[in-house]
Amino acid sequence: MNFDFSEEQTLLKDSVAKFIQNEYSYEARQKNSQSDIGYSEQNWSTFAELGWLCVPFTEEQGGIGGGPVEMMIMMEEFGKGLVVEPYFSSVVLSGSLLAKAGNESQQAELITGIIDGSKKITFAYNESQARFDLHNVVTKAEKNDQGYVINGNKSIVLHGASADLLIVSVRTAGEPLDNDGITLMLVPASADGVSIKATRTLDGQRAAEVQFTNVQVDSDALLGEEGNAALVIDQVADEAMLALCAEAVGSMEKLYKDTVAYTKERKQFGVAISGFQALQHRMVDMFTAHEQCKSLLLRAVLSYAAGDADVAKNIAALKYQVGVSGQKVAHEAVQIHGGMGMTDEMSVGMYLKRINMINTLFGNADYHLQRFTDLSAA
Amino acid sequence: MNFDFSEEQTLLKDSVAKFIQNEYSYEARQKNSQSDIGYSEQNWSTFAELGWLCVPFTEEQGGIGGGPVEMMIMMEEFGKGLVVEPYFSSVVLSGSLLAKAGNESQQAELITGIIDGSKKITFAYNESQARFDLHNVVTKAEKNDQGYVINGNKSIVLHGASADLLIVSVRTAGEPLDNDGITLMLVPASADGVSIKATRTLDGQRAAEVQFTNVQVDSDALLGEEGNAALVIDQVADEAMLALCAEAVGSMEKLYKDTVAYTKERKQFGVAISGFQALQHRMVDMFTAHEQCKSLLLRAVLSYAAGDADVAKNIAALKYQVGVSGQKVAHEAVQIHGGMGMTDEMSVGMYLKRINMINTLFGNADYHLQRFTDLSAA
Amino acid sequence: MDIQFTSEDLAFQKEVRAFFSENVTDEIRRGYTGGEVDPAIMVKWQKILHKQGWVAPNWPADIGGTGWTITQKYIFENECAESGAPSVIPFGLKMVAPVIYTFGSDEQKKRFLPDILESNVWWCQGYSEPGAGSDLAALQTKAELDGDHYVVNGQKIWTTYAQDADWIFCLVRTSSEGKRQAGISFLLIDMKTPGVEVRKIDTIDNQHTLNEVFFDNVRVPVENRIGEENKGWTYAKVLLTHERTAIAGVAQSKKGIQKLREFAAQEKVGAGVLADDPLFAAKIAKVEIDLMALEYTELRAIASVSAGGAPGPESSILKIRGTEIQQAVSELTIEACGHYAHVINDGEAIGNDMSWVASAKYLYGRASTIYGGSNEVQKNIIAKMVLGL
Amino acid sequence: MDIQFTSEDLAFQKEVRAFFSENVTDEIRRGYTGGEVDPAIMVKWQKILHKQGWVAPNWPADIGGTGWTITQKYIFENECAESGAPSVIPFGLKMVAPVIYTFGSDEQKKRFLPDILESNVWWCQGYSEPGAGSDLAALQTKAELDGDHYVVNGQKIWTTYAQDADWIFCLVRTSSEGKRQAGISFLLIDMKTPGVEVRKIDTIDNQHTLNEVFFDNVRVPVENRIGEENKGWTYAKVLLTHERTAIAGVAQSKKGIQKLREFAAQEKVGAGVLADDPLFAAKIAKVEIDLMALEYTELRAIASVSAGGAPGPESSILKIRGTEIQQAVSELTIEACGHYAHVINDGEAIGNDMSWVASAKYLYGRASTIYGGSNEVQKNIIAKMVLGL
Repeated sequence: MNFDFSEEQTLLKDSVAKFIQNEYSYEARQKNSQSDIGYSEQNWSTFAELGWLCVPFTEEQGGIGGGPVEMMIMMEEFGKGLVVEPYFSSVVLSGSLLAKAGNESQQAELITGIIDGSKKITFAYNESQARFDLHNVVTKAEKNDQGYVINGNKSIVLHGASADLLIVSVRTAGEPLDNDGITLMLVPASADGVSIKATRTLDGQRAAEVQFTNVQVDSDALLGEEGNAALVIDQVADEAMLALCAEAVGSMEKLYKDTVAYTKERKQFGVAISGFQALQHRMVDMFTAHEQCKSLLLRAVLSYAAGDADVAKNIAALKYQVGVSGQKVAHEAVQIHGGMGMTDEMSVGMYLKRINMINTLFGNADYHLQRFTDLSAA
Repeated sequence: MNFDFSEEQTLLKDSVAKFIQNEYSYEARQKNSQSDIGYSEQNWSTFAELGWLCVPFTEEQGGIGGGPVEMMIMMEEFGKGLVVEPYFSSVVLSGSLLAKAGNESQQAELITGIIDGSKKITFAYNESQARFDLHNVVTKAEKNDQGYVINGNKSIVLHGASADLLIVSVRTAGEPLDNDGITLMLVPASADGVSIKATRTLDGQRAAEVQFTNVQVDSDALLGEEGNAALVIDQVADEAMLALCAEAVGSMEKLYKDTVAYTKERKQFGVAISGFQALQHRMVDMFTAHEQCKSLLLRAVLSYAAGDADVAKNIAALKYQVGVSGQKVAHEAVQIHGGMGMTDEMSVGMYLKRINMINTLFGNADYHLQRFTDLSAA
Repeated sequence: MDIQFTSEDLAFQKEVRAFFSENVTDEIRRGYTGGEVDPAIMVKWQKILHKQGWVAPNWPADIGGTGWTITQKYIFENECAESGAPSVIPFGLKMVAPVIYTFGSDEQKKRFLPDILESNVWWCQGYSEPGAGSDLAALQTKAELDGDHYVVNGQKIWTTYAQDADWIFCLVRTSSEGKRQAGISFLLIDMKTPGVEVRKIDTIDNQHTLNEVFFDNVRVPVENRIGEENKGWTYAKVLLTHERTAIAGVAQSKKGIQKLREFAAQEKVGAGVLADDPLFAAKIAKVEIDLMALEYTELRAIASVSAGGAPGPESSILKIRGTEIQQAVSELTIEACGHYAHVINDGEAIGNDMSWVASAKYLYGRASTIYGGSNEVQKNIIAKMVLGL
Repeated sequence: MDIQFTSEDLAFQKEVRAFFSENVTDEIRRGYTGGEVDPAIMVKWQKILHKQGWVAPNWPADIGGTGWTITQKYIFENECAESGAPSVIPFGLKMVAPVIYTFGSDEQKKRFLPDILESNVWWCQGYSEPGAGSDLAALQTKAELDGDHYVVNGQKIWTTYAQDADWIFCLVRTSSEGKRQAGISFLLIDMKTPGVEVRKIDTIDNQHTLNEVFFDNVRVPVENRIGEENKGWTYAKVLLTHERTAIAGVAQSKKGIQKLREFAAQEKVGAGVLADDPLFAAKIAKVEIDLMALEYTELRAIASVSAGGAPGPESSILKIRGTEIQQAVSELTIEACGHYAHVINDGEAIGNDMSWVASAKYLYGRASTIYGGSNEVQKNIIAKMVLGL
């Protein structure tokens, strides 16, 4: 029984940590976040050069066969730096969908494009009426002679406006809440009838509302089997939650450490506020919350890696706790930073906003608490 | 708008407070609690002499027409002293049932008996399968020539073993959970077929399990209309909850004040522990919890007195909050008292146990939170 | 013990409700939605209130106040929140005016009060400094006498709405001898004076509310000093007390919960709505119960004051619980809004009215437990003053 | 990174499970149900474990330990809890024995260890004093040298199971010079010595667990001192560290949640059962998730130690979170039991097995956040040692 990283894993961790340390100051992050596309193309090239974009793919696909542990390592460091590059939407979401559902030629073209940084792909799964249910799909694809015609709307599509290609969940059969009848389609952002409205999110990232009006795609736009995408989507959602929670755990670590450091500097009533016992105990609670979330992260990641029977329960527990504890730690961090915590000069508020976004993506704390209860009763 | 007591109310408060202060030390309370019947007959006579047993009854009934404010005043002081005498079961519960449902001759005999201390009456409403639902009644009364025959069991009957007379909720029609078909019966404790098993409760009070085996009663055992007792029971339950919550609020006040006092005495690491900021903030939270519960108590009591439309919601809110905050304050009091809080030498643990009992009686916190939600949706 | 409204009170309530119903338009409501204000709308609204004679309920009746009983003031506040009308900007009407009419000279009263009453000038508050947050007495902005002027140098921070302000009332250090509190004076400074510079603070809510204000050899006539030199702390304390009792925001939180319930009743979750989710319903219920308690805690404090007494110990928790409840309501509201609470309202219509306001209120609201004496400082005060620790 | 059990571990788990399944009878389970113990049953059970060679897993293998890996110890603890078997009484086997075999003389080892291993003697711990709770070094029980004996005077408090103990290990003051910690010695005292008096402490759980122990001119042979005079604090610290890591009680809490779920699934509420109540189900889920986290926090600490390192900072939270979770489980359990959690089990069969144990555990469990260094003191330690505050 050990929780030690392998040599390769340690190298990966050091490589990402070093980049964040040296190249990813909060100021630089803010500048990139405020650029046109919302991140740095140069950083993205660096990610590709350093081999980070290929991590989760098999050697045949051109990757290094990294598993959930490698993903956790990277995302935790990204979380410390509040990375804005579209790693999550492009590599974690789209990469995993292609790896799981893509045929040989789709993988050859698109995964290669992800790995060398030339293709930007995102996953358009969310709809405004769906709240957190990934199977609540109303956007329709109807078969015709040339393939399919897509009509409908997707909402909060991460980095949707800078993507070349969208993987879209559509309904080819059944009713809105049915598990059966959901299909994945590859739709070029430039296709006729695709209208993309960019928006900024509070965490300094980007999303888009995408409208499909009689969008005609070929039959080979199909990713995986028609009507059977629900299972793939659920599997990818598991990986997505592990990645997002790892990111949040990284952010929580940064938050409690920054808060401890700030209290040692900040003076009130003539003394450093780190000396106030009430604040000390609250910072101990922040530390404890981080350690407990880190434990749930390790538990979920290792059980996913081992294919344990209780993996769904472990992930639900993690997503719930990261949602609740992440917000608590971030709120305390803002509070203890006082007025400075309200400013964009300090990064603490940005961590709060990112943690809130992570809580919401793929279902918030209550959603997963309910899932955990349902799984416990089953 | 004022929250001031009238002159009479102030006199009543001072009278009870003085008695608790002078005659009701924790040691005396414990001694009486451990006597055969679980309280002091002499105190009970004093209560009668001081006119406390007649407070809620009208002048015609021999009382002074006290309302919920007077009841709150008394119960709050009783809560400070952890009073074990059966005021709640005899005066609040049984007295109110008689006043609401009794005919002239029943009132003449029984209320007079309550007021002069000669009659001890309790209300047997609870059944083991019912949890907190007062309408979940399985104990049956079947009509026959001489009146009714009662069969069934009542559980956790407060001071059941020292009562002369039981007011029993029985089912004369309908199914176990129905609102209709519940009837109140007056059953002498000495009646054939009544078997009473006494038990002590953790809060130093008494309860009993009562078994009815073919208990024959006359038709004039009927209290109120046959089959229509649900409404009366609900009204009495409202008054019961107001009284219990007032008691708990009194206990909470005592708990936070005792804790503050204890920390000023208790030294650790060479200084009084009252100087530790983390403890100070937690005692402020205890103080706040008490003030907030006191506000809800006033709100509920005054809305009950005024017959407001939202009285049920106000009482549910009160019972919920007193349950949650009462436990929190009591837990903190034990914790801050340290090892001493674990002993029967200090009263703090007894307050904890009484507050737990109060939380459970007439439905616990979650039960009333759910009720509050249902009432809000309605 | 009596909390029923008298028939006079009920008649007053009816009158107030009618006034709000007639005058509070959607435009007026947009004057303040949770963070930034629209100064033009606010001025318009305050002038409407002034015309009605209701813009300054707390002022003495002979100089523009209403002479209302404390119950009437309570009714007014509640109806105001219920109507969705913005509260008046407090810096002039509620903060500097009481100091001026209580401690100012007759000349100062004549010069400043009418413009405040008519909303002709916009005030801001210069108390906090970078090194003096909750520990206000640590302030270091200096005012040195030079003839009949003070020369002011230093910096203020967290100055709300300074970007629109004509005047600022400041605490400045006029002496460094003795107790820190004893060397502070209360100055009124024209923002147009040379050497005054306002810089926006970029805040986490992406709105422009807070500022830094810099003073570089700013010359302020001695006649702009309120009361005696070095006694400013005494005057400010009166004002601070006022700030701390007005901060519970019960009526606003009530409105917030009402809106939240309405939203949850139509926000779809699968085949049902969010309001039916037992866990979410329980969370709303809990905060509503907290607020029901606080409402009566406030009434108890009001009643004590109304009876001519000092507010009881219960009043000390108004700020702590009030701000905690405001934050809890805002947290539930962004939770209700789901993904759309995390979208910036940049003109593209993604999200909805509820979600934009929700996130602005949520983020700006994090400050409510920090400003006006942080909740930690409030607890220290209660521990000492109420519990005797 | 590998948390899968090896095939050896799995074989070991099977063996242990078989042993418990065969030997843990209902009678054994009654040895400890949450507070009071039944000494006769505990001795019987510990002798069964000893016969198997498993009564002292932590001892060095050559003097009676098992030589298990840390993973095996973890498996053993889990299976023990799963079976419902009581944990061994720690005072002899887990607390004084490590001090004796680490710091005692050969003669002391020979004299005391075999009886501990065979559960022939019952030990208790004499650390706390009325004036020295979490501040242990403030202890004042005096031991003065008189020839070849110490004369001990003073009082110990919170002494668990002293009423059944044959021996007590004590910290006593042998010097009042220098640092408080430097004048303390570690003495073993026969409870039958004249002048030793045990008085029951009446505790809120109505059980007899805790005692005061008085020493009135008790003569203790010098050879009963462990190690050097005035160095007792050093020895005790080793023991305290042990006490603090064993305190998380993950396996016990797991069992508690399992029983709670079973009870809730059959406790009637109207036409349904308590387990279906969404609010109650959510509360169980929350504490279970907390425990799932703590289980891995413990595994992380175990793995660090197993790899020969010191436990990481995560180990410091085991006691705090472990006891908080134990209390949360006990609170939910009495909530589940409804009225019956408040009835004293005085032989009259009112209530049920679940409710009697529930209330005893709940009330006795309030102490878990107080003893062994209160959770407040634990937080002070983390603030200082881990966060550097």
